[in-house]
Amino acid sequence: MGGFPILSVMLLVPLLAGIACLFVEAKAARTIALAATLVDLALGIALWLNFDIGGAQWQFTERAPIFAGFNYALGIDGIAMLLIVLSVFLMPICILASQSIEKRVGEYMAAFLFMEVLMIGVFAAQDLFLFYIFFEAGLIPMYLIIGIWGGQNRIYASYKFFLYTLLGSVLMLIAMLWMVNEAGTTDIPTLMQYDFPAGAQTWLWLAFFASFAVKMPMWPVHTWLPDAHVQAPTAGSVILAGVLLKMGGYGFIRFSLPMFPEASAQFVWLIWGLSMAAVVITSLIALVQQDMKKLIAYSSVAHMAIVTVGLFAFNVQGLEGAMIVMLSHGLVSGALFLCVGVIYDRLHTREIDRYGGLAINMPKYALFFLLFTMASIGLPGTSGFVGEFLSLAGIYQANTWVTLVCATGIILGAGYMLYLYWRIAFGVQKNADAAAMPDLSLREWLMLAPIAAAVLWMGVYPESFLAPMRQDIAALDARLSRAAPEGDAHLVAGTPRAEAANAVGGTHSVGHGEAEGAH
Amino acid sequence: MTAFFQSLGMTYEWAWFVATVAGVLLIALPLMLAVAMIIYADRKIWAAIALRRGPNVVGPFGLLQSFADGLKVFLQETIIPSAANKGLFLIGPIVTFTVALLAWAVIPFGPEAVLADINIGLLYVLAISSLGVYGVVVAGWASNSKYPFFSAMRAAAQMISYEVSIGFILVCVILYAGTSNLNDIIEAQRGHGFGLVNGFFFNLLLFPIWVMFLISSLAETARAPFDLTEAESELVAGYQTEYSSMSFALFWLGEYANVLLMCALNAVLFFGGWLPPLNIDLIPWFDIPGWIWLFAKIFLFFFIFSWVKATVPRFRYDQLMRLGWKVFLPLSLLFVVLVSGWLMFTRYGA
Amino acid sequence: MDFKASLALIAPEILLSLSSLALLLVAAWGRNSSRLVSILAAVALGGAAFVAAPALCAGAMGPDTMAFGGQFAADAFASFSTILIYVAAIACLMVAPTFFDRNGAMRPEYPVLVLLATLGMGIMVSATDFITLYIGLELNSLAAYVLASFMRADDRSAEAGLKYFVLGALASGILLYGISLVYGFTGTTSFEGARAALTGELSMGALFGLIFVLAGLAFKISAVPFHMWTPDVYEGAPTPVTTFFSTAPKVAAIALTARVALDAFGAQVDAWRQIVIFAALASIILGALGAIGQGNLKRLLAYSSINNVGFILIGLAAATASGASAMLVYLAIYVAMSLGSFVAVLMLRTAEGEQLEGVADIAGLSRTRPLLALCLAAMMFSLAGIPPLFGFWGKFVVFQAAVQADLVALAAIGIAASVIGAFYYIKIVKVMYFDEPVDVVKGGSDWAHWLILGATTLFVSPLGYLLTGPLGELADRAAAALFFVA
Amino acid sequence: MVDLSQYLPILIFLVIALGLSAAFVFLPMGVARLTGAHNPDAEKLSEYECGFPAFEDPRSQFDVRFYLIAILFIVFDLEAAFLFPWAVSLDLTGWPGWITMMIFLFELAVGLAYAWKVGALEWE
Amino acid sequence: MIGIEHYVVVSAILFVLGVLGIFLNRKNVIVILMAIELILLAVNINLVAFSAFLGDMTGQVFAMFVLTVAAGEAAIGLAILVIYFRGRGTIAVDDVNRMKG
Repeated sequence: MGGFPILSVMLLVPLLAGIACLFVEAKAARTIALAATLVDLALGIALWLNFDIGGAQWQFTERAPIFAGFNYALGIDGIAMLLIVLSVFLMPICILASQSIEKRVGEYMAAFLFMEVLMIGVFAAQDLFLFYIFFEAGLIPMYLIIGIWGGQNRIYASYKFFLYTLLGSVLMLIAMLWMVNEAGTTDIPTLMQYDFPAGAQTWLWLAFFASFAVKMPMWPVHTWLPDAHVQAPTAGSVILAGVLLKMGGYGFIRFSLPMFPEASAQFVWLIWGLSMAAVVITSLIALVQQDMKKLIAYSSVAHMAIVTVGLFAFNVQGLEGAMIVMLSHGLVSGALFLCVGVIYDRLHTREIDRYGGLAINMPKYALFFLLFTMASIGLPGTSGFVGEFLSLAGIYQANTWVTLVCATGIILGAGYMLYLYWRIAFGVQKNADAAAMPDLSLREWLMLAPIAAAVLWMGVYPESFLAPMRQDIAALDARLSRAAPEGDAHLVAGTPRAEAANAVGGTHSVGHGEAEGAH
Repeated sequence: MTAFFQSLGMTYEWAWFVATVAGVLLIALPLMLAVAMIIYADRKIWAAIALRRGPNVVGPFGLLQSFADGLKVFLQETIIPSAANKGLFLIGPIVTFTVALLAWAVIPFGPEAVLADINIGLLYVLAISSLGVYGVVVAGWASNSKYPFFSAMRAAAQMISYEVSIGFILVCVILYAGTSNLNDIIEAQRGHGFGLVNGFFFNLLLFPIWVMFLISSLAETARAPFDLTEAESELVAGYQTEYSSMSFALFWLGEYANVLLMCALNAVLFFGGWLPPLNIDLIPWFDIPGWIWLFAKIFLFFFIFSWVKATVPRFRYDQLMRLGWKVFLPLSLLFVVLVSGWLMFTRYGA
Repeated sequence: MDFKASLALIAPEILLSLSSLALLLVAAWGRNSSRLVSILAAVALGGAAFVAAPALCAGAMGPDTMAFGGQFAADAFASFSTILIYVAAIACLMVAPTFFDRNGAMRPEYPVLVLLATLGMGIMVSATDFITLYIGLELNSLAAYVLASFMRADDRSAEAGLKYFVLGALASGILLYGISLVYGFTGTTSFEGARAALTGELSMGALFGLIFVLAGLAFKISAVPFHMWTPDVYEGAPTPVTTFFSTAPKVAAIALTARVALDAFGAQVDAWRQIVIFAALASIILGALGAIGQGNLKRLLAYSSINNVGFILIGLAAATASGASAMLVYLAIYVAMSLGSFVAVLMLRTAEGEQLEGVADIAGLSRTRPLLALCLAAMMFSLAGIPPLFGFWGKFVVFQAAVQADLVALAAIGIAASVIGAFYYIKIVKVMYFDEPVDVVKGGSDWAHWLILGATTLFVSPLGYLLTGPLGELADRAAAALFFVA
Repeated sequence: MVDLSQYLPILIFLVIALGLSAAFVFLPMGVARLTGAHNPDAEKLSEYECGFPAFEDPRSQFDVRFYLIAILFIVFDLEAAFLFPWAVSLDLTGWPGWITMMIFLFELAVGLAYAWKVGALEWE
Repeated sequence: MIGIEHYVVVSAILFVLGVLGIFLNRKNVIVILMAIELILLAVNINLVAFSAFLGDMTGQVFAMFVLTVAAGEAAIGLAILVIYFRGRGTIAVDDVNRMKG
C-alpha cells in the first residue's frame, strides 16, 4: 500500500461518519453508520491482505510529532492486525443488530462509530500516551451506550463500568509517566525492549495490572461486567464482549509481559490463582443464572481466565492459545449475544424460563445458536477448541495443577452452555408467545452467517490466524524466556506448529473467503 | 524646667519626670480655668451683641458665674438612666474631656514652651481631635434614648465630614512649611508676607484655605451656625440629654476646650502662633513673651466664634453636609494641587 | 532601570487603569450606557492583552523586565497569566448583559468593577515584591467583594458578598501577618531579597511567616483547608460573576502563589512542599467528596474548582520549571472548561428567562437541547480528565511533572482520587442523557453565549490536542522566566 | 530603635488627663451620696421622651445615609495618610513625587466625581 | 528595655484575638469587621516594629499601604453589610446561612 496512511484512514472514516450521524435523523444515520463500517471492514481486509507475514515486525507505521510530550504514532504487528480485523468485522454486524433501536438513533450510531475509532486506535497506537488516550476514551461512548440505551438497571451498571475502569486505568497512567520519565521515550516498540529495574517492575506491573485486570475482566474485579452486559443493548454487549475485553488481553501482551518480564514471572502465582478461581467460580455462578445475558457474561469471565493463564504460561503455545481464545471469544460471545438479541427483540425478555422449544418454531435460529454454543464449549472443529487446546497445552508445561483446574472449568462451561441451550431450544413450548416467534429474518441472517463462517474457519484452519502473529509471538517468547518460571511438565513434540508450517501460502485466498463470508 | 528640679538635688530622670508632670499641670489646670472664663466671656459677648447684660450677679461683673455653675453641678446627683449601658455611659464624658485636654500637649506656647515637641505635631492634633467623636458617639449610644442617639449620629457624621476637608487644608499648610512640627510651622511663618507680616494668612493661596479652616473649625466643634447636634428645638439637649452633674459639665468643658484648641490652631497655623503680628524690629514688640501673643490671638478668634454664634442663623443639616462634601472637599483638594504645584515651580522644582 | 522604561513595562496596567477611570465617569454620567461600557471595557482588555503579548512571545525574563526597582516584573510568566486573565475577563463581560438585563440589575459599574479586578490581578501576577503583591491582591479582592454582592436586591448575592468579604479579609490578614514576619526575619519585602535571605537554616519566625503566607494564599485559591467560602460564594454570587470568580482570579492567585513559593521561598522548597502536597491532596479529595450530593450546579462547580486547584497544586509541589509549566497549561485548560461550564449554566433558562441552576433542571437535556447538552457533557468529561478531551492533558502534564520530580506517591494518590471526582461529573452527564426530560429549559440564548460555549467546547474537544505543542512551548517559556536566576 | 522619648510626656499627660476626668465623674457621685443628693427613683431613671413613656427600641433603625457618610469618610480621609508624608518630603521627592501624587489625587477626584454624580453626596 | 520580641508578642496576641474574634463570634457581623481591623493592627505593629528594629523604612511604607487598603476594605465591608441588612433585617452571624449544602 506504499505510503498510504491506511490506519489513519481507518480511524478517520468512522470518526467523520460519527460526527455526521449526530446531525442527521434516524434513517440517514443508520445508512451512514453501515456504510462507514463497511468501508472500514474493506480497509481492514486490505490491511490483512497487505500485511507482510514474516516481514518487518511493525508495519504500516505512521509517525507525526504534532503533540507536545508524545507522538501521533501508529503501526501494527500481527497481533494488533488480527484484533483490528476482528473489530472492523464485528462493527457492521453490530450496526445491523441495532436496527431495533428507536431511541436517539443518530447519537447511538455516533457512539458506536466513535467506539470503532477508539478500538482501532488502541490496537494501532505505537505511542504509550496515544494508546492511553484511545484506551481511556472508550469509557465515554460505552458509558453513554449502556446508560442511554440499556435496560432497567442501566444507570447503576454504567456507573460501575465507568468508575471501575477509570480507577484501573489512572493507576496505569502513573506507571506510564514513570516509565517515560525513566526510559526517556514514549515509543512502545522501544519500551518493549527496555529493561526496567526489577524493583520498579513490580510496581509498574501492578499498576498496569490494575487497569488490564479490570478491563479483562479478572476475578474478583469482574463484577462490572455482568451488570454492563445485561444492561447494555445487544450491539453494546457484542462490542463489549467482542472487542473491549480484548483490550485487557492485548494490554498484557503488549505491555505487562514484554516490558516487565521479571515482574510478570514474579506475579505468575497471582494470575494463576485468580484465573483458577475465576474459571471455577464464575462457571458455577453461570450455571444458576436465569438471565441469558448474565450467563453469557459470566462465561466471558471464565473464558478470559483461560486467556490469562495462557498468557502467563510463558511459552509459545500458551501465548498463541491465548490469542486464539481472544479472537474466538470475540466472535463467539458476540454471536451469542446476537442470538440473545434476536429473541429479545421478539419477546423483550432475557429470562430463560420464558423461552423453550425454540427449535420447533425457529429451526434456523436453533442451528446457529447450537453452533455458537458448541464453539463456546470448545468443540473440535470450532474456533473455541483451537484456542482452549493451545492454552491448556501451554499451561500444562508450566503447571499441571493449574491445567487441571482450568480443564474442570471447561467442563463446567460445557455444562452451563448446554443447560442454557437445552432450556431455550429444546423442551416443551411453555409459552405461547415464545412459540409464535418467527424465524430469522434476512437481516439476522446477515448478522449471524459471517460469524458462523469465521468460527468454523478458525476451527478448521487456524493457521490463517496463527501465521501473521507467529513471528511476534516468537519475539515475545524470546523476551520472556529469561524470566520464564520453571515448568513441571515439558512437552517434547507434537505441537500444532509442525503441521501448519506448510500452510502459509493459503492466507490470501482465505482472506478473500472471509471477506465474502462477511458480505 | 528639668534643670531647675535637678538643681534641687534630684537625679536627671526624676527631675525630668517631675518637670513633665509640672508641665502637664501647667497646661491642664490653666486650661480649665481658661475654659471657665471663656464660657463667661462667651455669654458676655453674646449678651452684648443682643444688647443684654449677661451674667452680672456672682462676683464683680459676674466674673465668678462659671465657678458658681461648676459648684452647682458638682453637688448635683449623678443620674444614670436605668436603660443605659452604665459603663459606657460614664466613659463617654471621660473620653471627651481627656481627648480635649490631650491635644494641647503639642501646642507651642513659645519657642521652647511645648510639652512634647514631636515632629508630627499636626498629625497628632488631627488624630487626637478625631478621637473626640468617640466620646460623643459613646455617650449617645450608651444613653439608650432616642434624642441622644440621633444627636450622636449627627455629631459623628458632621465631625467626620469636616475632618476630611480639614485634613486637606492641613496638608496645604504643611506643604508651605515643609514640616509638620508645630513650632517649625510657626517659624516658617516668620516674615511670610513680604518679610513684614508673620502668618500664612497673608498669602493669596493660603488665605482662602484659612477661611475654609475657620468655617470647618466651627463645624468641627459643632458651634453655631453648625450646632445641629444640640439643636434644642429638635433634639432637646442632644447627646447630653440624659446627663447630669459633673458628667454633663465635662461635655461642656470638653467642648469649650476644643473651641479653644481650634482657635489656637487658627493662630498657630495661619497667624504665626506666638510670633508678634509683624516682623518689624520694634523694641518692646519682641520683648512681649510669645504666649501672650498666642493668647491674644486665641482670644481674637474666640471673639469671632462668639460673634458668629450671635449673628448667623443655624444651618439645615443637608446644607451642612453639602457645604462639607460638595464645596470644601473639592476646593481643598484643588488647593492641595495648586499649592503643591506652585511650590514645585517656585521652590522645589528648579 | 529608569522611570520611563518602568512605565513602558507596565503599559497594560496603565491602559487598564486609565480606561477604568474613564469608564467610571462614563458610567456615572450615562446610567444607560452599560452596554457601551461593557464593549469599551472588553476592548481595553483586548488591547491590554495585545500589549502584554510580546513579552510572552519573546520569552522575556531577567532584569530587563523588572520595573520600579524590582517591584514589578513584566516577564513571560506574568504575560502568560495576564493574557489568560484578560481573555477570561472578556468572556465574563460578554455573558453578563443577558443575565443582568432580565433582573434589571445591569449597571455600567459591572464592567468597571471587572476591569478594576482584572487590573488587580495583572498586578498580582507581576508582583515581585510583597507590597506590590498586597496592592494587587487587594485591588482584585475589593472589586470582587462588590461584584459578589452586585445584585443588591437578591438575598443570596448579598450574603455571598458578605461571606466573601469576611473570609477574604481574614485571608488578607493572615497573608499580611505572614508577610510582616517574613519581612521581620529577612529584612526585605522583595522576593529576590527574601530568597537570598532565606538560604540555609530557616529560622522559626521565617517558618511561621512562610506558613501564614501560604495559608493566606490558600484562601485566595480556595485550597483545602481554606476552601469553605467557595461553595457559598459561588452559589450566591450572580452567575456571570461566579463565572468570573472561577476563572480569572483563580489564575491570578495561583500564578501569584507559584511566584511566591518558587521565587520568594524558592530557597526553602522542603519547608513548603509538605504543606502544598497536603493542600493538594486534601483539595482533590474533599473537593470531590463535597460535590457528591450537591443539587445546585453552581455549588457543584465550586467544589469542582476546589478539586481542580488540588491538581494544579500538584504541579507546584514539583517545584520545577516543568511543574510550573504544567500548572500554566492546566490553568489555561481549566479556564476554558470553567468558562464553558458556567456559560452552559447561564444558558439554562426557562421560557420566561428565569435562571435555572439545579441539577434536576437539566434532566434529559440531551433531548430537549441536544447541542447544549453535548457541550456541557464535553465540559464534564473534560473536567473529569477523561481522554480524549483536553482536560486530560492538564492532569497529564501536572502528573508528569510530579513524577519527574520523584513525587510518584503523590501523583498516584492524586490521580486515584481523581476517580472520586469523576463520579459527580458523570452524574451530570447521567442526568442530562439518561434521565427523563423535565423540559424546563426553554429560554433562548444570545450569540455571545454560543460563541463562548462553542469556542471552549472546541478547545476541550480532542482538537485541543493540536494545541499541546504551542501551549506547552509558551508555558515553558513562561516557567523559564520564573526560574530565571541571574 | 527610633527615639520615642518625646512621646513620653504625652503618655504622662494622658494618665493625668484620664485621672482628672475620672475624678470629675466619680467624685460628684461620692459627694452626692454624702450630701444626700443621691436619691434615684424609677421615674427619674427612665429615659427622656418629651413626657411620653418611651416606646420602641431607640437604636432600632436609623438613616442608612450615616453609614454612607462613614464609608465616604474612610475612603477620603485616609488619603491624608499619604498626603502628610508626601507634603513633608516634597523637596526630596521632586517632580516624580509630585507627578505621582497628582495622579493619585486625580484618581481620587474621579472617585469624588463619580460619587457626586451618582448621588452619594446628596443628603436628601 | 522593650525589645523587638515584646512587639512581636503583642502583635501575635492581637492577631490571635482577631482570628478568634472571627471564628468564635456568634453574635454580630460588625464584630467580625472589628476583628479584621484588629488583625490588620497586629500586622501594622509587626511591620512598624520590625522596620524600626531593622532601621529600614520599607516596613513603615508597607504599614501606610496596609492602613489605606484596610480603610478601603472596611468601607466596602460596611457597604456590603448595609446591603445585607436591608435585605435580611439582621446582622446576626447565625442568620448568615441562606446557602447550605
